[in-house]
Parts: sequence; structure tokens; C-alpha cells
Amino acid sequence: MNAPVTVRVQREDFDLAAEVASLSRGRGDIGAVVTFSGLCRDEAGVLGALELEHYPGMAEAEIERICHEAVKRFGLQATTAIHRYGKIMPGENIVLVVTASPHRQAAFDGANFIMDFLKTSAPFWKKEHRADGSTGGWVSAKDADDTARDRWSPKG
Amino acid sequence: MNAPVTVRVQREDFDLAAEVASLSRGRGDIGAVVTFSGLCRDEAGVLGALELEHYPGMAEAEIERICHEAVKRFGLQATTAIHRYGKIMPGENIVLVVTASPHRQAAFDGANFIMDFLKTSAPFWKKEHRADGSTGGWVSAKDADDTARDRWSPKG
Amino acid sequence: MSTVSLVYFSWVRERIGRGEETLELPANVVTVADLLAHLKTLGEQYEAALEHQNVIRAAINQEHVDHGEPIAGAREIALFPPMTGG
Amino acid sequence: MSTVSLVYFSWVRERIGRGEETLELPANVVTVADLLAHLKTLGEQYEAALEHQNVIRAAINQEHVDHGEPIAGAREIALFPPMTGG
Repeated sequence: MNAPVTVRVQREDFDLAAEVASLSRGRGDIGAVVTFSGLCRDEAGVLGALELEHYPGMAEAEIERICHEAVKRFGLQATTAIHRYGKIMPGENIVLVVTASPHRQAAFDGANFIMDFLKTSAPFWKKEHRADGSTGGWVSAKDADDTARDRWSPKG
Repeated sequence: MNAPVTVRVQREDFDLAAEVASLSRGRGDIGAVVTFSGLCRDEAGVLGALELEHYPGMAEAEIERICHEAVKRFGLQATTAIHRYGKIMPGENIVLVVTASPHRQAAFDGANFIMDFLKTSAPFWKKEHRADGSTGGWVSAKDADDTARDRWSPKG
Repeated sequence: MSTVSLVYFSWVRERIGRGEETLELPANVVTVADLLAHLKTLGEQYEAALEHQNVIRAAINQEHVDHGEPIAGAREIALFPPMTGG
Repeated sequence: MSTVSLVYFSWVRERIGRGEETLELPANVVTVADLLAHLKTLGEQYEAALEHQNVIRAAINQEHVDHGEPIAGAREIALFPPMTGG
């Protein structure tokens, strides 16, 4: 597989349309492009901001491993994953995954797979800052995310 | 459910970023946005263009029915579906589906569901024009699309 | 006799040779299946379009219906092949 | 004795009170589990950070490893809580 894999870990926001365009430009063989954008929710006004810590170097390496695995497993034609770090306000983007494939199901499955593994394997941690100025503490990992990841294993 | 459903059937191309922005602007409750773009493949250079015929009125109505069903079934916060008609060149967009939800799986499932039903229920028909100028004829419906749709039924 | 608007799409339209028409239907045409059988008596082009009757899809007033559906009260009946959008 | 670079993240970092340090490890520290046990002898802040040892994740040279993994040859060992990105 020689499908292009683009991974970036950055403080600044990303441009959805530009990422999709750069992945599909000049190609006539792509039939389906799926994008996933993860956004910071305001939790009904309680949340003031999220602070995202990451492990520089390993964050990029781990997301690349996940993307290459998805390319191989679903026959993707291209994939892009961008994860932000630093302070992120409600309504802002946190993460973007883009997948391209000849037919639609592989693009859906590939993006879904990348998100499930990114959630549980990519070294990022979220700390909450409440709208009232207090610290909400570190977000706890959810069992549901492990369950979502494990559905991709052969033994369910 | 009072989730906004936006459906358009149009000749002109759509702007992915603008559609995502208009669906999520000013909202702090959205955690996940999934987009699906379906593109015209060049079939290794054989295809010159697709011509999309549709049933005006029913095309919009049917896609709206599918979107409302998806909103109800997956608890979507908003959904947009745009389907083009007329002559479409390889590499160009044919269809766009955007779904928003608090958590990622509902957004993935909602977009996947809408595409499966749109393929089999929305009144559109594709005619192929070959790159050599000859007519490739009408595209045949695929059993695989019926199978994909039927997986959403209670009895599998 | 009742008057109904018929619309055709894709290769059904091409084989019949028109996209729409208004027809008077005899009283014994009760269901979509009856309509298909009646149309096939109207000429070769209808026979060619509706030859494989089981693949023909129908909509009444812009909603999908089965061939067993009564057509009474229909303003517009559409006939077309399986859809290939998306 | 061997020298190893340690990096900490999230509440492991906060509780230990630093993000990185270089330590000399005794020869009987063979696995990640041995390392965690050793660190807990270094002071209250390490005890607090590593109290629930089974939830601590480790990476050697930026790849995830289990607690049973030997640390011989590690340039950089990272300790952190379960990840919450995405």
C-alpha cells in the first residue's frame, strides 16, 4: 500500500475543506471521502475550556501507526489525521480524521477505526477548566472507549 | 426531536466547509461531526462523465424522510444532505451528507444509515458517458446496496 | 374511467419515449400491477419498457409503493427502474 | 546501575511534581513493574502518583508496553494515566 498518510499534531485550528482538497486533488480514483471532526462541548455552559496535554513525538508516531493499520485493513486510498493540543474553547475543533476509498463502507469504517484507536492509544490527556474559573480536573478514561476499540479485534 | 434537517437537490457543486459551518455555528453542544462526500470516479480513464437524472420533488421528499428517520434513530443534533443532478465529471462531488451528535458513534452511524437508504430509496439514476464519446448506458442497481440497507432492519 | 398523470424516469422513460403523459384508465385498473398490465397493451414501446415487470419501481404522489397498492385517488404515478443515486 | 530518562504526563506529572528527570536505576530493576516499585520508594509524591499501579500506562522509546516489559536498553521511559484524547 502506498496510500499517503498525513499526520499533524498542532496548536492551531485546521481547515476541513483544505485537508479534504489536498487529499483528493487531482485524483479520479476516489469514490468516497469521510471526515470526522471532534469538537469541544460546553457541557451545558459548565465547561470554560479544555487543556490538551500530549507526548510530543510519540503522539505523532502513535497516530501514524493507527493510520497505517487502517490503510492496510480497509484498503484506504489516503488518510489524514490532525490532533490539536493546548487550550481549546467550547465549539472549537479538537481532532480531524479524513479517509478516502473507492467505495463508501471502507471510508466509514476506516475513520471509525482510527478514532476508536486514537481515543485509547494516542498519548493525549484532557484537563477541564470550568466556566466559573475553577479547575474541573483531568478527564477520566471511559470504559466505553475501550469497548469501542475492542470491537475491531478478531475475538470481538 | 427538533434537530435541523437541511436537504437540497441541485445542479451546482457544494461547499463542504460552508455546510459544516452552517450546521454547527454558534452551538456548544455538538461533540462530533461526520461528513460523507461521494465522488464521481473515472473508472481508470474509461468514464467521461456521469449524467444524473432525478425525480424533482420526490427526490427532496425522500431524502428528507431518510434524514428525519436518522435523526430519530441515532439522536442526531443536525443533519444536512445535498445531492447533485445533471452532468458530473470524474473527480467532482455527487452527494454530501453531514451529521452532528454529542458523541462520535451516532454521527458515524447516522451518516452511514442515510447513505445506505439514499442509495436505494432516493429517486436518482446514473447514466454513463464514456471518455471515447460513446454511451455506457444506465448504471445497474447493485445487490450489495440492498444488503447494506437491510443491515439496519431489526431482523438483519 | 379515471384520469391519472404518469411520469417515467431513466430507461423506462427512454423506452416509452416520453417523460410524462396523462391517461384515462379503465375501471378495472385497480392496483399498480393492473396499471403495468394495462400499459403493456398500449404498444411495443410500453412492452419493452415494462417487460421485466418485477424490477419496475412505482411511486404514488411521490412515495414508494408496492405493485399491490391501489391507485385510487392518485394524482401522480411514477414508474422507474431501481435507483442508482448516491 | 543504568541511567534512564523518565517523562511523566497528566496527573502522574502533577503528582510527582516534574515532567522529566534522569535517574540511576539499581541492577535489580528489570521490568516496568520493577521500575514502578522502585519509584514508589523515592518519596511521598511518587507514592501518590503511582498508588493505583495497575492504571499507570508505560511507553518505552515512545511505544506502548506492558508492565512486564524489560527496560534494558530504554532511552526514554514514559509513565502516564489512561489517555483521553480524540
